[in-house]
Amino acid sequence: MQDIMFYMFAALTIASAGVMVFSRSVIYSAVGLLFTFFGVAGIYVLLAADFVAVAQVMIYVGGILVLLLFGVMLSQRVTGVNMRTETLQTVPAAIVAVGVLFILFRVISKTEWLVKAKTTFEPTTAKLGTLLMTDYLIPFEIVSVLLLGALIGAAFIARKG
Amino acid sequence: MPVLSANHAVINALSILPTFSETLTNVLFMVLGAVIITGLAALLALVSVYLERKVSAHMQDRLGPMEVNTEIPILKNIGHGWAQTLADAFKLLLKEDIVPAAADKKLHLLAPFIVFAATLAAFAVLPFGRNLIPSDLNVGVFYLIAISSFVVVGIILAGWASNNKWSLLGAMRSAAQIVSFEIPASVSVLVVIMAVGSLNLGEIVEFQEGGIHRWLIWRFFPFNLLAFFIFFVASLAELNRAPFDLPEAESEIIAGFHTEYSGMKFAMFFLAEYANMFLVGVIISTLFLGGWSSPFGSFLNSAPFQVFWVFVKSFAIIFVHMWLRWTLPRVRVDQLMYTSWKVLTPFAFVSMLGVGLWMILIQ
Amino acid sequence: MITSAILILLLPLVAFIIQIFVGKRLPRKGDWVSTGAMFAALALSVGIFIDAVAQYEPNNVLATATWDWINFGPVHVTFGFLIDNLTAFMLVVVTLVSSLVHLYSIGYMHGDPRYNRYFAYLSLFSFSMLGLVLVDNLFGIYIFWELVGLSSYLLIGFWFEKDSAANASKKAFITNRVGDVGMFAGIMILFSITGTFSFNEVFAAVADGHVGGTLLTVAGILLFFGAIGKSAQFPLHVWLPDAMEGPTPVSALIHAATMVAAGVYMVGRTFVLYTPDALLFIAYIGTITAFIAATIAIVQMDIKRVLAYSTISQLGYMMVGLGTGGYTAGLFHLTTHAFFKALLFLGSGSVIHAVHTQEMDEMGGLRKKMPITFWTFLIATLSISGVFPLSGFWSKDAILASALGFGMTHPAHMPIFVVLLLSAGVTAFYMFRIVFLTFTGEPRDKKKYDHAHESPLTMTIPLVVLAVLSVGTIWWGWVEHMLVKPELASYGSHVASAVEHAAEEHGVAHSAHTIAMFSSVVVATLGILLSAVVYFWRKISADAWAEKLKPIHTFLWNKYYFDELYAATIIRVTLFKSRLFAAFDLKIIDGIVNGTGRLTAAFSRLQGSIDLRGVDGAVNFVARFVGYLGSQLRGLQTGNIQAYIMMALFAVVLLFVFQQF
Amino acid sequence: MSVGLNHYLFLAAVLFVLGLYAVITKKNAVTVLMGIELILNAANINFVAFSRYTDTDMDGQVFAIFVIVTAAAAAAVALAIVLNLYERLKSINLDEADSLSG
Repeated sequence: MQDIMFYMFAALTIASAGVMVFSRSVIYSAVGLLFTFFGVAGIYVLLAADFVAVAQVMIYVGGILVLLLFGVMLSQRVTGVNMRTETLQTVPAAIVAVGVLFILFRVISKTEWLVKAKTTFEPTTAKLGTLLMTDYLIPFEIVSVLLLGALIGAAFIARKG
Repeated sequence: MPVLSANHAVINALSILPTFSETLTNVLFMVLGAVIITGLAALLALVSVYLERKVSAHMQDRLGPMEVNTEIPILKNIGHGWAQTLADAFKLLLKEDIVPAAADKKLHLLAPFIVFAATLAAFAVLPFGRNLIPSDLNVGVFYLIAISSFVVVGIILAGWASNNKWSLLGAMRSAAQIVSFEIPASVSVLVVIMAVGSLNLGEIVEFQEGGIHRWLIWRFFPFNLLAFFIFFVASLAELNRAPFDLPEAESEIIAGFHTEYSGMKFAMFFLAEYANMFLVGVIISTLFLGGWSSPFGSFLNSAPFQVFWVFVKSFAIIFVHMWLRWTLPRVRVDQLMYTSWKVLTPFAFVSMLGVGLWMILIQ
Repeated sequence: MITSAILILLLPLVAFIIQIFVGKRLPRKGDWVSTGAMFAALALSVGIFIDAVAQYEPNNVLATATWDWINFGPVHVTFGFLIDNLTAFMLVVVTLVSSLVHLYSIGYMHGDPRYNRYFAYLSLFSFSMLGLVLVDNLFGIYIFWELVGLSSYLLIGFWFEKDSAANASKKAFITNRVGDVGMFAGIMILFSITGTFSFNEVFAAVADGHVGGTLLTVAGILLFFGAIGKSAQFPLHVWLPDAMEGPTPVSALIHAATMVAAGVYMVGRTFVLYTPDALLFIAYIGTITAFIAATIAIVQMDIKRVLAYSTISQLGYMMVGLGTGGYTAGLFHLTTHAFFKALLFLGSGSVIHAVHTQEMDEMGGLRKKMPITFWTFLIATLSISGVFPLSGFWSKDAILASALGFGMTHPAHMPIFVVLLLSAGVTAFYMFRIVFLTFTGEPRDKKKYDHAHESPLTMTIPLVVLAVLSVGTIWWGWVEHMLVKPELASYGSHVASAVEHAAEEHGVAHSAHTIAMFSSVVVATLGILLSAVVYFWRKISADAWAEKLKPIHTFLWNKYYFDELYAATIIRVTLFKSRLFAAFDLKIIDGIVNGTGRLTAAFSRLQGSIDLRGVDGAVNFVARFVGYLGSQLRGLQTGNIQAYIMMALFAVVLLFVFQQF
Repeated sequence: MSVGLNHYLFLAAVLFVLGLYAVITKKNAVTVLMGIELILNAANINFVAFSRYTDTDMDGQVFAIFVIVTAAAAAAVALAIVLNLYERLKSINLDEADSLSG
C-alpha cells in the first residue's frame, strides 16, 4: 500500500514537473507546478511529516504559486492565450542536466547511508513547535526578521516601479 | 488518513497476498468515503441553493419557487417547489457545454475541477460527531486553511483560460480578495488554536463540550468574540459573497471568472460555492460554537444529536450569510481592501495578543 | 511588594507613551498625566519604604522577583527586581524629587510650544531612573543606565533651536559614552568569569573567591568608569556645566538630584565588588573632583554654572565617602544632597524665571521681591555649607569623619581629608557668594529688578517642601541603621594591598568623628565669614583681588583649561587620525587603483602594438589566433546568468568525471 | 524491493535536475523562478527523507519548514524584481537583461 502510494505520488510529481519544465506556455508551467507541489506534499505525508506536508500546500500553493500567477499576469499582455516562453541553449543544458543526474544517482547508490528507520510515528506538530522554540530559536527569529524584511523590501521595490 | 496510521514495518512483514487484500480494502474504503462525501456535499449544496431562493424571496416579500414538484405520493405533499433546485441541477447537467473559441480548452476544463476538488477535499476533515470525523487529522485546522488555497488557483486559471477581460478581472479581484482576507481569517483561527492548544478539530470541539457557556466564543472575553466576528466577516469575503461579491459584480464585470462557463462546468462552480458556504458554517461552528456538542451540556448529546447540532449551527450561520447578502449593498474595491488590511488584520492581532497575554497572566 | 514595584516602574512608562502619542490633544496638554503618575509612584514608594522601616533589619532584602529573559545554550540571562533597604531609600528620593520637579515644571514651562513633549521626556527619565534603582542585575543596570543617558540627552537639548543647547546635549552624550565603554567592559569581565549578571550571584562568586585579585580590581575600576562619566567625576566632568543649557527643573532633577547620583548609587550597589585598591582609586578621583570643581565655582558668574560645579564637587564628596569605606556616609550624602541641591536649582530657576537672566552681575537685592525663594534658598545654602543642624552638616560630617579615619589609619592618605576640608570651606564661600550677589545689596539692573516678582504657587510649594526636607535634624540616626555597609568579602591574602578599612575600627572612628565635626564647622564658618566680608560688607574688593591674582583667576575662569586640553589632545588626535586615513585612502589606495589602471592601459597599448605589427604582416598567424581567442572568450561573457550557471555545472560534471575515471 | 531512503533520494534527484534544466534554459524570468522552486522542493524531500530514515530526530523537518518559509520570502522579492524589470525593459526575458555583457 505504502509502496503503491509512493509510486503514484512520485509519478505525479515527476510527470507534472516534466510538464512544468517542458511546456512552452507559462501558465501550463504554473499548472504543472501546482501538481508538483501537491505530489511533493503527498511524499511528505508518506514520510510521516504531516505538518510539513500541510505547510507545503499552504505556503507553496496558497502563497508562492498565487504570487507567481500574479507575476505572470502583471508582466505580460494579459489577454491573448499566447503566453509563451522561449528556450535557449537546450542541447548543452540537456547534456549538463543528464550529467548532473548521473552524478547524483551514482553518489546516492554508492553511498552507504546510516539508515535507521523509525518504526513508531507520533504527531509531529507539538514536537516541531518545541524544537522551533528551543534548539532552533535563533534561526526561527532570524527567519522571522528575514520575512519581515522581504515583505517590506518586496513592497518597496514593486511600488517604485 | 489510513496512510498516515499505516505501520511501515508491519506492512513489510506481511506476505504478498494479505497485503494485496488489505490494499484492496483500504482502496475500497477510500473510494466509499469519497463517494459519500461527494454525495453529501452535492446534497448540502442543493439544499443551500434552495434555501437561498426561499430566504431571499421571503425577505423581498414574495414566495420564490412554488410550482416544481413530483408525482411521488409522499413527496408530493411537501410542496413549496422543493424540487426546483433538483430540476435546475439536471437542467445544468444536460445543457450544452459551450467553450469560447479563443479559450484555452484544457485549462478551461481543468479549472472547475480544481475548485470543486479542493472544496470536497476540505470536507474530509469536518467533524460531524465524536466518532464521525471522516479523517481525523492531527493538523486538521491547518489542513483546512491550506486546502482552501487551491480554490484561488482554480479561480485564476478559470479567469485566464476563458480569454475574456471580464473573466480575468473577476479572477484577479477574487484572488486578491481571498488572499487578503486569508490573513485575518488565519490569525483569528490562531486565536482558537492558542486557546485550545491543538490543531485537531476533534480536540477543539471536545475542549468546548459541556454546555453553551464553554463555547470558545465566550472565552477570553472579549478577545474570542472579536476573533469570531473577524473570522465571520473574512469568511464572507473568502466566499465572494455580498457585501463582498465584487468578483461577480454583475453591473461591472458580468459574472466574473465564470462568465464564460455554462452547463456542467458552471454547475461545478455553483455547487462548489454553496458547498463552501456549508463548509464555512461547519468550521465556524466547530471553532467557536462548540461544534457537535450540545448547548445543554450532556443533555441531547448522543451521536445522532451531535450530527443534528452540527447541522443546526451550520445552517444558522448560512442563514446569517444569506440575510446579509439580501440586506447589504456591495462595497467598493478600496473599501474592501481597507476592511481587510486596516481593520480586520490589526484587530485580529489585537485579539491574538489579548488571548496570549491572558494565558500568560493566568499562568 | 513586587506588584507595587512593577507599578512604580510602569506608571511613568505609560505616562510617557500617552504623552508622546496623544499628549498634544489632551486638556492642558496632559501635564496632569505625567504629574499624576509620578505622585502615584511616590505614594507606592512611600508604602514600600514604610514596609522597609516596619520590617527593619540591617541589609534586609524585602522582595525579589526573577524572570528568564534570554535563554539559549549555556547562556542564561535572567531579569528581575531586587528591593532592599537601599532600593526603598532611593525609590523615595527619586519619586519625591521627581514629583516635586513635575509640579514645579507646570509653572516653569508654562506656554512652551513643546510643553507635552517636555513632560513625556520627564516621564521617560523617571521610568529609566526607577528601573535603574529596581533591577537586580548588572545588565539591567546598564540598560537603564543608557536610558537615563538618552533622556538626559533629550532634555539637555530640549531647546535644540539654540546651538549651545544642541552642542551641550551632544557633548553630554559623547562624554558619557566614554565612561560607559569602560563600564561595559567591566560588566563583561564579571560576566565572562561568573557567567551571570545577577548581583546576588556575582557577589556570591566574589565572596567565594571565584573572582579576585588584579582582575577584580580592574573590573571594579572599569565599572567605576561608568560612574565617572555619569556622575561627572574628574576627568569626564566637563559635560555637566554645559548641561545647564537644559530647562532649570531638568537641571534640578537630572543634573543635581538623581541621574548624576546614579553613579554613586551604582558604586554603592556593587560595593562588595571593589577591592581595596579599587576603592583607593575611587577615593582619589573623588578628592580631585571635589577640589577642582569647588575652586572653579568661586569665579563663575552664571548662577546655574556655579551650582553645576558645586554639584560636581559634592559628587566628589560622595565618591570619597564610598572610597574611604564610609558606605553609609556616601549614600547618606547622596540623599541629603538630592534634596538641598534640587532646592538650590529650583530656587535659582525661580530667580531666573523672575529676572530672565542667569548672570549674577545683573541680579541683586531680590530678597524683598522674592521672600519665599530667598528663605528656602538660604536654608539650602546653609545646609550645603554644613551648618549645624541642617542635613548637609550631618552627611558631610560623616564623609569627613570617614576620610579622617582613613587618614588616621593610613597616614600616607591623610591629604584626602585635608583637601576635602579645604574644599568644604571653599564650598561655604562660593555658596554664600551666590546668596549675597543674588539676594542682597543694591539691584545692579534696575529694569530687571522692577520686573521681578515672586513665582506662582506650583513653583513655590516644591521649594517649601524641599526646604523642610533639608532641615532634617533627626536624619542621621536612623539613616545609619537603614544603610548598613554590606559584609565585605575576604579578598584573600594574595591581594597586595596596604589599605584596610578604617571606619570599621570603632575607636578611630569615634575620635575621627569628633575632630571632623569641629574642623568642618570651623572651616564652614570661616568660609561664610570670608564670603560676607567680600560680598556683603564689601570690605575687600573681589575685583581687586582678582586683578592681583590674575594668573590664578584666569586659570580658574577657564575651568583649568579642560575643554581646551581635550580639544588640543583627544579631539585633535581623532581628527588627525581621520585625516590620515583619508589621505591614506586618497593617496595609497587610489594610487594602487590608478596604478593598476595605468598598468592595464600600458598592457593594452603593448597588445595593440603587437596587433599592429601583426597587421603589418610580421606575425600574421599569431595575431589572427589571438584575435580568435579573444572573440571566443568574449562570447563566454554574455551577461546572461543562465549561461554562467551552465558553465559552472559543466565544470562540476567534468570534475566528477575526471575524479572517477 | 520495498520503498526505502534511496527511492526518495532518486525522486529528489530527478526533481532537482528538472528544476536545474528549467533554470538554465527558460528565457522567461517567472519560469526560471518556478525552476528554482523545484530545486528547493527537491532539497526539502531530501531533508524530510533523512529525518525519517536516519537517527536525527526531527531536525530535517525543521529545516524543511525553514526552507519553505525562506522560499516564500525569496519568491516575493524575486517577483518584485521581475515587475521592476518589466517596467524597465517591457519584457521579462532574462536574455535581454544583459547589461553586464562583456
